[in-house]
Amino acid sequence: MRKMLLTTMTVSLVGLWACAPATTDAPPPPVVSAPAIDGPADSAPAQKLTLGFAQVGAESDWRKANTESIKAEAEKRGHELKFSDAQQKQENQIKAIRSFIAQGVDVIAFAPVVETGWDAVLAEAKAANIPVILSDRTINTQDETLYTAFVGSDFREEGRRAGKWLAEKTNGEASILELQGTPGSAPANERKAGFAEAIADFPNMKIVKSQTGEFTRAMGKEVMEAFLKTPEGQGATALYAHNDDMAIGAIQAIEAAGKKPGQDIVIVSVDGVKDAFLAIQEGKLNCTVECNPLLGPPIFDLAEKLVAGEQVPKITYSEEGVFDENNYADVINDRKY
Amino acid sequence: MASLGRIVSSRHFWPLLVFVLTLLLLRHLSTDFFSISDGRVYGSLVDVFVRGSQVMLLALGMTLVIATGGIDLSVGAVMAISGAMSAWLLTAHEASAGVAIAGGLGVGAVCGLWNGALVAWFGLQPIIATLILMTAGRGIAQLITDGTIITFHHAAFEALGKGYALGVPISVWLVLGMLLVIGAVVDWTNLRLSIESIGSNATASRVAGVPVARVRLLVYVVSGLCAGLAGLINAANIAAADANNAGLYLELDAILAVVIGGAALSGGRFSLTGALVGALVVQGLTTTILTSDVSVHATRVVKAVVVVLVCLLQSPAFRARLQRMIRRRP
Amino acid sequence: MRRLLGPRMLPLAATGLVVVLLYLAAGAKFHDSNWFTYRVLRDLVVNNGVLGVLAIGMTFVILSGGIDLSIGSTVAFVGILSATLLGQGWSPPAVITLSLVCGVALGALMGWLVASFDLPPFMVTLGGMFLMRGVTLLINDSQIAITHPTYLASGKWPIHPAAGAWLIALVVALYLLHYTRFGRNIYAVGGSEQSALLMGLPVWRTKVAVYACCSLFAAFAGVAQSFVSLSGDSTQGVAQEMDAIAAVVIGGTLLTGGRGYVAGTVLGVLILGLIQSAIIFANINSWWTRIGIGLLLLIFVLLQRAIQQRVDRQ
Amino acid sequence: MAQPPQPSPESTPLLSMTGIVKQFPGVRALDGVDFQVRRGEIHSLMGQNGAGKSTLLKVLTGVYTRDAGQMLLDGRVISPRSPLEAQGEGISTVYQEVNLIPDLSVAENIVLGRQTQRFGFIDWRAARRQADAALARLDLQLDVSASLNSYSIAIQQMVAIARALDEECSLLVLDEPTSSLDQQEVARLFGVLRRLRDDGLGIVFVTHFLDQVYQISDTITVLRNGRLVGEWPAAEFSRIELIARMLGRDPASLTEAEAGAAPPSPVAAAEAARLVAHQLGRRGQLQPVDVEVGAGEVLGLGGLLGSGRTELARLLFGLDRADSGRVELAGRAVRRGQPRSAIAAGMGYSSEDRKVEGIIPELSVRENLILALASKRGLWRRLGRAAQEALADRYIQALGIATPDAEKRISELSGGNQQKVLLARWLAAEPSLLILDEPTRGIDVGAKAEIMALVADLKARGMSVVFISSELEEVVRSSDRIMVLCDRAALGELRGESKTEQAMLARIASAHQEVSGG
Repeated sequence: MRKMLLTTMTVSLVGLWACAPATTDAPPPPVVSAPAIDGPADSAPAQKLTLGFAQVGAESDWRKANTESIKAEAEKRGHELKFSDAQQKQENQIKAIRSFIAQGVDVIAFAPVVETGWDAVLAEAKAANIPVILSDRTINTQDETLYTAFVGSDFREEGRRAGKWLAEKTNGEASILELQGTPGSAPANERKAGFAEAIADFPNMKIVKSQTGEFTRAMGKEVMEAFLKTPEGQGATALYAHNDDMAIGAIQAIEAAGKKPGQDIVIVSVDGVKDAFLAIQEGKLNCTVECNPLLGPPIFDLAEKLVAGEQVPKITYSEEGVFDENNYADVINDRKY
Repeated sequence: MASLGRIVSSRHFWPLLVFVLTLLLLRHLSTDFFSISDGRVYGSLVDVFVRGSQVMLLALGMTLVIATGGIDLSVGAVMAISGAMSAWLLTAHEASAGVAIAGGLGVGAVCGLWNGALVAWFGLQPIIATLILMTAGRGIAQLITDGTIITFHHAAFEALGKGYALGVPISVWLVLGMLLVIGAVVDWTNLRLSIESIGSNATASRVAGVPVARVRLLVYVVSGLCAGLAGLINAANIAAADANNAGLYLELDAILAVVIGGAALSGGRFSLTGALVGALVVQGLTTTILTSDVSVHATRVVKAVVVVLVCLLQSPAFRARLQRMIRRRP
Repeated sequence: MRRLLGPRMLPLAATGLVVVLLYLAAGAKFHDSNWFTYRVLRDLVVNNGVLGVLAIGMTFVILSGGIDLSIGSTVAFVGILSATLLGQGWSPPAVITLSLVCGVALGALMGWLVASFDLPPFMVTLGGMFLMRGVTLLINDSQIAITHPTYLASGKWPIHPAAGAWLIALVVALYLLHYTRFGRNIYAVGGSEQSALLMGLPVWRTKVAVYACCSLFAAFAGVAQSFVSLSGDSTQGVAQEMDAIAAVVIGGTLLTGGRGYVAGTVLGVLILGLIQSAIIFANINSWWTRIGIGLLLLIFVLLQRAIQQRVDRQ
Repeated sequence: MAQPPQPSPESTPLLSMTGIVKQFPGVRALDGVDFQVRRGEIHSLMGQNGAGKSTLLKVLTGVYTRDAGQMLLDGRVISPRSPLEAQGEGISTVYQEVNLIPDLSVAENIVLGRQTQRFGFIDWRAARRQADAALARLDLQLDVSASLNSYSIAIQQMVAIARALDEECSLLVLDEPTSSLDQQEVARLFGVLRRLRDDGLGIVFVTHFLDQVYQISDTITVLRNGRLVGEWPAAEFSRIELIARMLGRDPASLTEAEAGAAPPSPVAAAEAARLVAHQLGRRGQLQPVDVEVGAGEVLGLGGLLGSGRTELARLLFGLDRADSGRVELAGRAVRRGQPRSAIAAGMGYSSEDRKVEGIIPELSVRENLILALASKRGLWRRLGRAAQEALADRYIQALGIATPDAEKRISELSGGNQQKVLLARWLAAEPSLLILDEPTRGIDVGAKAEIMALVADLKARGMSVVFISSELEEVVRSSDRIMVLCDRAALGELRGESKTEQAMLARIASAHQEVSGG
C-alpha cells in the first residue's frame, strides 16, 4: 500500500510535469531604440487594464517611494494592480511573474532583483503574449525581445554625474572612499562603472578604498568606521556612496571619528531621498544625484499604450537632477519620500 | 608546567587567545586603534565592542538556552520584531522613548515566551519550535512596519545605539548591564544549578525536583528579552526599523559565539563571559577584515574555519586522536 | 488501505489530503482567476523543483538524525562555478561532473567530521554554509550569465529542467531509501545509532555517505538552477536550507531521525508552494507567506506530535 | 574445592581467550582473563556487577578493543574492531536491552544489513521469507511487516534472538536476554538454546537469575574484580559455592552470616499512617492498589523484575502519571504526575536507573548532592556556598563517599560512590518518606552493607522508607512489612512471622501457577 501511494505520487508528478514553454511565433514587439525623455501624455482615460507588478522588496526609502507611486497611480487611473513583494529574492519574483501569467494579466512590470536568470520566465510571458515592462533596473539577456520596454534611470549616467560633480567640486583632486551597493545588482555595477568613467580623466582623483555596504545604513556605517581607521581612510578627502542610506550611515561614522562630514570629507551619493536633502541642509552631505522613484505614471502610460496596441519606446529614462547646497532648496519641500 | 597545562586546557584560553591575536592584527592594520578624544573612547577597538554589542546580547541569552540543551533560531527575527515595534510606537503613536523601549522589550519577551511554551509545554524540539518564529518573525515585523522601513528621529531613543555615557557607548553599557544582571540572577539563585543540571541530564533533573519546564520557559524568555534589546540597539543605531535586514543571520553568529566561548551544543556547563568573548572573536574578525584590504567575503571563510576548529578542539574523540599522535612522536 | 490508515502511513496520508484540500480551498476562492488551470499546477512544480531537490537531499540527513545547513550555499557555489567555467570554454558535461564531485567532496568532508569526531552536525554544516558562501562570493560576488548553447537549448526540452531534476531526484531517492542497504541503514542509524552499531551496521560509513548524498543532491539542485536561470548568482539559495527543513518537517519526517518518507517531503514542498501561489493570487502582502508557512509548520508539528503520542501509547 | 577442569584434548575449544587485559582511565576492568567456550556447550559467565562480565563480552564482540591478550576462534586469531567484524567472524550477540530499531518492521530488523539484493534492488519478498524462517526457528509466527514497536518487549527480545541466529554464526552471545521475559517465554527460549547447542553452536549466557543458570548451563565461569576466579561444570558446582565465589568469600562463612541475620523488627505500633495511597494505578503498568506506610516504618516491595514494584514507586512519586487513585503524604495531597509536588510533600525517590534518572554527569559531587534540597527550596532561594560545602563534606564523611573532594565530577566516581551521593542527595533534602529503588544494585558488598545499615538508621530516626531490591534477602532483612507484587498487581502483604524469603517465593510462585493455569 505504501508502494501504491508512492507510485501514485510519482505518477501524479509525471502528470503535472511541466513542459517547457511552447514556442509561439508572436510578432516581435516594436522597438524604438532612441532614448526618449518621458512626457506623461495626459491622454484620455484608457480602458481598464490589469497590471502585475513584482517589486524587489522594501529595502530602502527609495523603494518605499517607488512602491507607493505605483500603487497610487493604479488607484488614480482605476486600473487593477496585482502587487507582489519578492523580499529580495529572485525566486519569489519569478514565482510572482509566473502567477501573473497564469492569472492572465494584461501587462507585467517588475523591478529585477538581479540582472541575470530571467530568460526562461520572460519567454513564458512572451509565449503568453503578455508585454513586459522593466522598472528601474535592467536585465542582462541575449534576447532583447524578451521585454518590451524599460522605464527607469540610467544608473551609469548617475555615476557619471556624481563623478563629474565631485571633479568640479574638488578641482580634480581627491582621494575617494567608495561604498558600493549590493554586489551584483545593476545599480551597484553601473554606478561604479559610470563614476569610474567620469574620474578617469582626472589623474589626481583616485578611489583608495572600496567595499560593499549592501545599500543599508547599518552596513554603510560599519564599513565607514573601518575605513576611517586605515591609512588610506584617514587621508581620504571624499566619499562616494551608491545610495543615500549608506551615505547617511557613513556620516554618523565620520562624526564619531571627530571629523566634519561635508567639509573634511566631501560626500556625494545617489538617490535623492528626503533624508539626503535634510543632510544637505545641515551641511553634512554635499551632493545627491537624483534617481527618480516615481515610476508609477510612466509605467502606466506605457501599459495603456501597449494594451491599446500602440508602439512604445524601448527605453524611457526618467528626468533627474543633481542637487547640492545651491539648489536643494527648490525641491526639499516637495519631497514626499 | 602543570599550571600552564591548566591554563591551556581552560575553556576560556583558546577563545581569548584568538581574540587577542585578532586584536593584535587589528592594531597593526588600524591607524586609530584606541584613543580618547573629547572624553569619549574612540578607535577600532571600540568599534569591535559597539558593533559586537548586538551579537553579545544575543549570545548572553543564547548561552542560557544552549546550556539547557536547546537552541534559539528565532533571535534574529525577534530583533526585527522588537525594532519594528518600537519604531512603530515612536512614529505612529509619537510615544516617548521609555514607552518605545518597553514596547520593544515586551514584544521580545512575548516572543521568548512563545518559544518557551512550545518547548517546555508542548515538548517540541527547540530547533523546530524556534524555526517557526524564525520563519514567521520577519513576516510579523513587516506586518508592523507595513512592509516598509520606518525611519524616525528621536534623539533619546537613538541614544541607545549612538549615545555615550561616561565616555563609553551606551550599547556597551547595555551589554555590561545585561551581563551583570543575568550573571547575578543566575549565580545568586538556584538558576545556574538548575540550568546546568537540565542540560546535563534533564530526566534526572526532573526526578530530583528541578522545575524543568519552568526553567526552560525562563531561558527562552531571557533569550527573547536579549534579542529585543539587541533589536532596539539595531534600530536606534540607524534610526530606522528595517524588518528585512535587522539581525539577519545574527542567530547563527550568536550560536557561533556561544560555541566559540566553550559551551557544548548538547547543554550543561555554561559561561556568560565565555559567550561574550566568543561574540567578540566573531566581531573582531569582521572588523579586522573590513579594515584590511581583504574582501569582506573572506569573513565567511574565516568563520567557517573557526567553527570547525573550535568544534574539533572541544571534541573528546579529536583530542584523543591528537594525543595519540603527539605521544607517538617522542 | 489498512496500512494507509495505520499508524505509520497515517501522517503521510493526512499530509496528502491537506495538499488536495489546500488546492481546492484556494480554487474555491480564486475560481474566476484561472486557478484551476494546467498552468498553475505546472508552475507549482516548475517553481519549486529546485527546492524539491534540496528538500529530498535534506530528507536523507534528517532521517539519519542530522541536519545540513550548507545546501543553499552549495547551490550558489555550483551556479557560480558553472557559469565561470562555461565562460572559460569548459564543456557542460565536464562542468556538471565537476559540480557534482565538489558537492560530494564537501558532503563527505562534513560527514567525516560528524562521524569521526562526533561533532554536532548543526555546527559542522554551519561551517560548510559559511565556507561555500564565502568561496562563492570570492570567486564572483555578482551574477554571470550562461550563454552556452546546451544550456540555452534547455528551454526547448520536453520537460522543464526544474521539474525534470525534481523527478530524477525523487526516483533516485526512492530507490536509495527503499531498495538499497544504504537507505535502510539510514533509517536504522536515525532510529537508534547505538542499536545500529550493535547490530553490526556500518554506522560510520552510513553517516559519511548521508552527508555526501545530501550535498550531492544540493549540487544537483545547483546544476538544475543554472539550467533554469541560465546564470550563476552568488546570492542564490540564501536561507533555502530553512525552507527545505520546513518542507521536510511538514512532510512528516521526524527531526530526531528514523521516521519519514521522501514522498512526504514532496508533499511538504508542494504545500509551501501552494501557500505562496495562493498568497500571490490573493494579491495580499507577501509577508503573509512567511507567517502562513510559520503557522502551518506549527500546526503540522503539533499534529504530528499528537499522532506520535497516540501511537506511542498504543 | 573444585579445580577448573582441563579441556579434553580431542575438543579444541571453539573460543579461546587468554590473558585478556582491558584498561580504562583509572580502572583495570580486565586483568589477564582467560575464557573458553567449546562447541555444543552453554557456558554461563557469572560475577557481580563490576566483575568484568560485560567488558569481557564487549571485547569479544568488538565493541571494545583489548589492550593485551589473545583471542582464538576455531583456532584462528581474531581481533574484531567492531560488532560488524565480530559478526563476520561468526560471533552473534543479543543484548540486555533490545538493541533493534523500533520504527522499522520486524522483517527489516531481522535482515537489516544482510538483505538479499536482486539487480541492485532489495528483494523485499525474500526479506519477509527470510524473517519468517528465522522466527520459525523460535516457533514464532508474527506479521513481519508490522513495525517492531507494535509488539511487546518480550517479542522484541525474541526478534533480536532470531536476528542473531539468522547470521552465519558459530558462537552466540546472550547478555541477560531473559530480564524482560516471562516464565513461558524463558522456557521457550531455553528450548531453542538447547536445540542450538545440540546443533553444535557455542553459547555464552549471562544472567542474574541463578535458577536459570542451573536450568540451562553446562559450564560456569566466574569472574571477580576483573580476574578469572575459575571454571566449573554446572552439575558439580553448588549454588552456595557459586555465590561464595562471586562474592569472593569462603562458602562456609556465608552460611553463618545468613544464620546470624538480624531478627525482623517489630511492626511499628498503631502509628498514624504517613503515606496513604488509594487505588493508585495506571493502565498497562499497575492495577489499582492501596498502600500505607507509617512513620518510621520500612515497607518492602517484593517481586521479580517487571512485577510492578518499580511502577508502583514511580506512581507514588508522581514520576509517571497515574490513571486512577490519589496519594497523600502526612495529609498533603500529591499531584499526579508531578514529582515536584511529591518532593514538596516530603517524598524522595532514588531511582533504580542511576545513569538516566540519577546522576547529573557533568556536575560536581557537591552540586549533585544539594540538587534535591536546592530544588525543594525553590528557584530563587539559593543555598549559600558555605552551606553547600558543609553539607557536602558532612555527607561525604557520613556515608564514606570515596572522592578526593566535593568538586570532583560525579561521573568520575565509581558506581557505588555515585549511589551514595544520590542517597545523600535525598537525605540532604530531609524527606519524611524515602523510596529506594534498588539502592544496592551494581555496588560492592561493603557498600551494600553500609547502605543497609543506613536504612536501619533512617528508620530508627523516624523516617519512612519504601524499599525495593531484587535481592529478596535484603528486602526481608530490612523491611517491617512486605508487599508482594506479581504481574503488575499487588498479591498481598507479609508481616511478622510470615515475612520470610520462602513465603515470598511461594506467593509469587503460586501466582505464576494461577496465571499459567488460567
